[in-house]
Amino acid sequence: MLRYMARRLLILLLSLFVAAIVLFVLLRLLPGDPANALVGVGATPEQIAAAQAQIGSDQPLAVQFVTYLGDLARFDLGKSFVSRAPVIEEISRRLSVTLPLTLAAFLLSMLIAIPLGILAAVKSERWYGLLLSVVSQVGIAVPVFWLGVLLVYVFALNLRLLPSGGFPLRGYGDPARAVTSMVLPVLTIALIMSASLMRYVRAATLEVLGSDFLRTARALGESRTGALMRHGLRNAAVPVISVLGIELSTTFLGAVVVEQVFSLPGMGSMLLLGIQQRDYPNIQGVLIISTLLVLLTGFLADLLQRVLDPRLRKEARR
Amino acid sequence: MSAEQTDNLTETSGRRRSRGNATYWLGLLLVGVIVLAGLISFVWTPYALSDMVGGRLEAPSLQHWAGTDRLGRDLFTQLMIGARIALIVGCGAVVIGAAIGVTTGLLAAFATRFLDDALAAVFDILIAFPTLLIAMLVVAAREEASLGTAILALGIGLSPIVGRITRILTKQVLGQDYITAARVSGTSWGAIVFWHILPNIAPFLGVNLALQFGLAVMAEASLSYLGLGAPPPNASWGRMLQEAQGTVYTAPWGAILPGLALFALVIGINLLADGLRDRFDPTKGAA
Amino acid sequence: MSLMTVENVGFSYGTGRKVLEDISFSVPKGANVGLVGESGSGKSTLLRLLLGLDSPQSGRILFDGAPLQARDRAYMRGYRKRVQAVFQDPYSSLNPAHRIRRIVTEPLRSLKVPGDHLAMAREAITSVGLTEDTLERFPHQFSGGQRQRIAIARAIVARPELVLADEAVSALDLSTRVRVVDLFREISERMTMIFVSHDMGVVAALCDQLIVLDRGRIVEAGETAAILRDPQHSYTKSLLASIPRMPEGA
Amino acid sequence: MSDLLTVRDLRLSTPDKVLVQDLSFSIAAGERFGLIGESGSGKSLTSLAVTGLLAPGLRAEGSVELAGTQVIGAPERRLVGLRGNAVATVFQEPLTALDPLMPLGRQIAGPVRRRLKREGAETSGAAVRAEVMALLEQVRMPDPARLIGAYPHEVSGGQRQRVAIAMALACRPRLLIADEPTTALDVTTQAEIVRLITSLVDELGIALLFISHDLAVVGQVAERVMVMRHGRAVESGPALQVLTQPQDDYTRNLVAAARRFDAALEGQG
Repeated sequence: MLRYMARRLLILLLSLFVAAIVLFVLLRLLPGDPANALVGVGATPEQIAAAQAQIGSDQPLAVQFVTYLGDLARFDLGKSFVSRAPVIEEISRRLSVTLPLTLAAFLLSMLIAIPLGILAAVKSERWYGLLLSVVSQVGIAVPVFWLGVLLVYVFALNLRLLPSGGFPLRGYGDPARAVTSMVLPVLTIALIMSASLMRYVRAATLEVLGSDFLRTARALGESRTGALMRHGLRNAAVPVISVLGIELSTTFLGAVVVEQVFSLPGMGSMLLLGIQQRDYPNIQGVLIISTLLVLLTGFLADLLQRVLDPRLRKEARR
Repeated sequence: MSAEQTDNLTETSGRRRSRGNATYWLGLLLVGVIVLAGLISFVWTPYALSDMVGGRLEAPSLQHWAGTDRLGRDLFTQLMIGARIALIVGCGAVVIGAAIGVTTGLLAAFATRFLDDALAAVFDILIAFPTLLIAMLVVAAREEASLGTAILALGIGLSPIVGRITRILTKQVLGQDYITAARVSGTSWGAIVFWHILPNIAPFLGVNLALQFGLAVMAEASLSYLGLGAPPPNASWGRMLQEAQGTVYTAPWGAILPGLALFALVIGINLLADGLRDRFDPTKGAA
Repeated sequence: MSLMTVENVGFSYGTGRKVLEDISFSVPKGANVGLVGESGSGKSTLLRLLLGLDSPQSGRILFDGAPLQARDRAYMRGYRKRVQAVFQDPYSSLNPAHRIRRIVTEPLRSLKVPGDHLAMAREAITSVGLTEDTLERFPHQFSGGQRQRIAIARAIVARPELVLADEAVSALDLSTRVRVVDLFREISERMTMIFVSHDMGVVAALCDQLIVLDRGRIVEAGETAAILRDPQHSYTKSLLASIPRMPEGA
Repeated sequence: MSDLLTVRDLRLSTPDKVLVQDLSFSIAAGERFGLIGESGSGKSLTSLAVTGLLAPGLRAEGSVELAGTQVIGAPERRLVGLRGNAVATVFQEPLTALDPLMPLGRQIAGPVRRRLKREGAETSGAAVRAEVMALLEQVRMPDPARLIGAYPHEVSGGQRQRVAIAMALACRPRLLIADEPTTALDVTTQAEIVRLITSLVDELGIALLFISHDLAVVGQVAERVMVMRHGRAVESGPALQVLTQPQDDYTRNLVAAARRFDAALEGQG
């Protein structure tokens, strides 16, 4: 297991390295010199030259590449073209919005989807089991921003229970407002996410319910529920975990839309702003950190699956 | 040879099959209505797209079936054009996504173990990046937003999903005895791909591509919502929603209707795909 | 005159345990050889080597006096014309998307055999006991035994000299199995055959010669009748003793 | 009626198709009964109907009386009480019939604990463990101490089937159903498992319902047999009589086919 973890971590670092190279190449392939974006339209050649010297884009590509990797290794993501603030500071400020948002939505969606998904599978022949699977089918077709706007319309504008958007300037220094402003965004993401998660939980549970080993347990006197608890959950968990990992990643990276609906200053809006302002260091920083999080999530999901499933452990040994 | 008859025992009861058929027809109806609206928009719309033909934020009425926006433009016209754009972007993105995805997926399935592992890992990592995010980056890389950029961006965004499913399906077919039998019959790999693999993965791939179409339409709306989609004079449900968001309290229909249209198209496609999957399922005896 | 000769062949997947070790035997022209072994004996791997789907890591395989060149396309085309195969699973060995006509004529097309392919397919399909209208239907319309007959028609349509069969009757019900074994028996009178199976009874009913494999090695080989009468190796003895027999009449 | 199991006019059907009909047979306590049939004969469905484990889409009619309880139409709660107590089943494929994620010892411990509770005996960890070890000895498992911690994929097919038998015996049932228990195994392993099952049911006085497509194997195990085809019984009677002097055409055909391979083995092919 330890050897596997070490190998997996090595692959993770390697993937991150490859991702960094790909990003470097992509950003250099973009049309125009980033210095142009820095100084804006109508700048004099001298201003452009100064800007080039400032960000190092006058250097040969090889030199730029080495500097870039060296900076990355020291976790230096450079400075924003627009605000001139270090990218890493901006990211950590915005992570403090997006990370709690994503994690809260993720936990909430598990709380909703896992019990309901199992129920939908166990009672798939009853009307409420059917209804649950219809609801989840409907749920995955709901556009995230639409749900967000509808929730705002109902809870913020009509019932006036919660703020319609924004995040306190003082951040968590104003805890009550910070938390209330998170409620609707979390709900929006969690509802959409639980719809698709429920489908996977239902499918995995149905698969286990049809399995030979569950039939064996029942044939030897275990009740249906007892057999499901004793053998089913663990077996259903294995495929669901990899889905959970992907859901967590896509939710984190897809938070951009919800952040936009609720004007939250998160990672997604930082990326969107970066794209609009051609702020390359910010784009690059967001992508590197996101990739790292995606890879880490995948790593954790793999590890968890291996803990649950001895067959995977055997494959790793080979 | 009556003793050789085999009973294929499926647990599907008649009731379940008819339920599957009902959802299939519902899906067909929803998609059909939107496709029709999109097609009609080429020859007729109630008003011109950007003409200010009514008062501001008018509620739905006989003159303006879906009301008007804050500049007094007809929303039903925008919805119809929006359907057209959604369908064009969805189809274009699926074609591009399939072209890239099927090629790389087949490549991975046939490659040496090392290349296959590497490509599989790339698919797995890229799948964790939502289609929307990949599309955003492609838009960022192109200098200006246009319909073509949006299609290209979403197509690239879809390709890892298609690649992954193609690889898995191909590997399943490659494990079948009829592939070995074809090799023993002297059939070349090219002919095996064309005659044995593609016909057998096509039904499943087709169903999957239908689902990807829904995903692409959804991502296009998100892209437009974020202001990175096809620019005016193209109408897009995503941008309509974004524009109506500020006035949702006074004129909720402006935000509700485009979202509803998008929802109907996506769920229609999903139902249709489910129905098709049931029809193609070889265990149910249909070929 | 030996048609197929295997000399000291060894094989293993990846870096794992040896699947086959030091396998040597020869198949005379016109012979009907049974390769018997339980799961893990390496019999299926050996068959893949004989079909040129994999290459042995040590030793060599001679076909008609010349080495089998699995990587030489031109050579393999000639080889495939002369060597065909029938596989185990009647459900997965026929492409479900094709008509039987297409399936049976595939070797003719792929190997560019001259002549009227449809006429040859008709002849092959009737010679396995099916009617000509079979050709216009799809695999899912047939039972397991009928499908296996179709697979046999495909194997013999190009008139090969050697047919290899991999557990070709194991998936069939008893009453069907008897009839398909009879069909194989009939075919073996026209060409050389290597029949791989775990079922000693089937091989005994079908093959004149017998090779017994255990864990990647040949433990016994010779005339079928002689081995059945007087098995030498302890594995063959226990194998024969384990086979359940019908009770004798009271 | 002293019969442990009585099946009368059993009919199993889906909405589109009748799978089993007009089926009647009975098994006395301690008797070894064989059910012979090729694929699609409905023999496995019959065994599932006896334990009330049919898939939800299947409709069962007629009467199945097991240890004095009517199975057909019985509520699930009563069936749970019956399974394990009156009847236990060993299935065909031991790899999928065991939970892949649970060590073998714990899988056997499940039914052991249920039975101890039922009998009002002590259910401490030590008592259960001792019983598990005793069962593994009983099914002649080599090196039981090691196998307790092993997972199904880590042991051979024959050993997996021994574990499945141990689990069934752990229930101390009055009827053991063995549904093609040796079909997935090699011949040499098959012979061992067949011997094991016959000697154990005799030793413990358990009735056996042995289901197989293999006439010779059934002949070794059963005292009485029934032959099924397309969901109907075509012939039944003492095993020796049916297998040596079959009356029905279909059975005659089957017996002749089996005898042909036997004869080939004797060098008379």
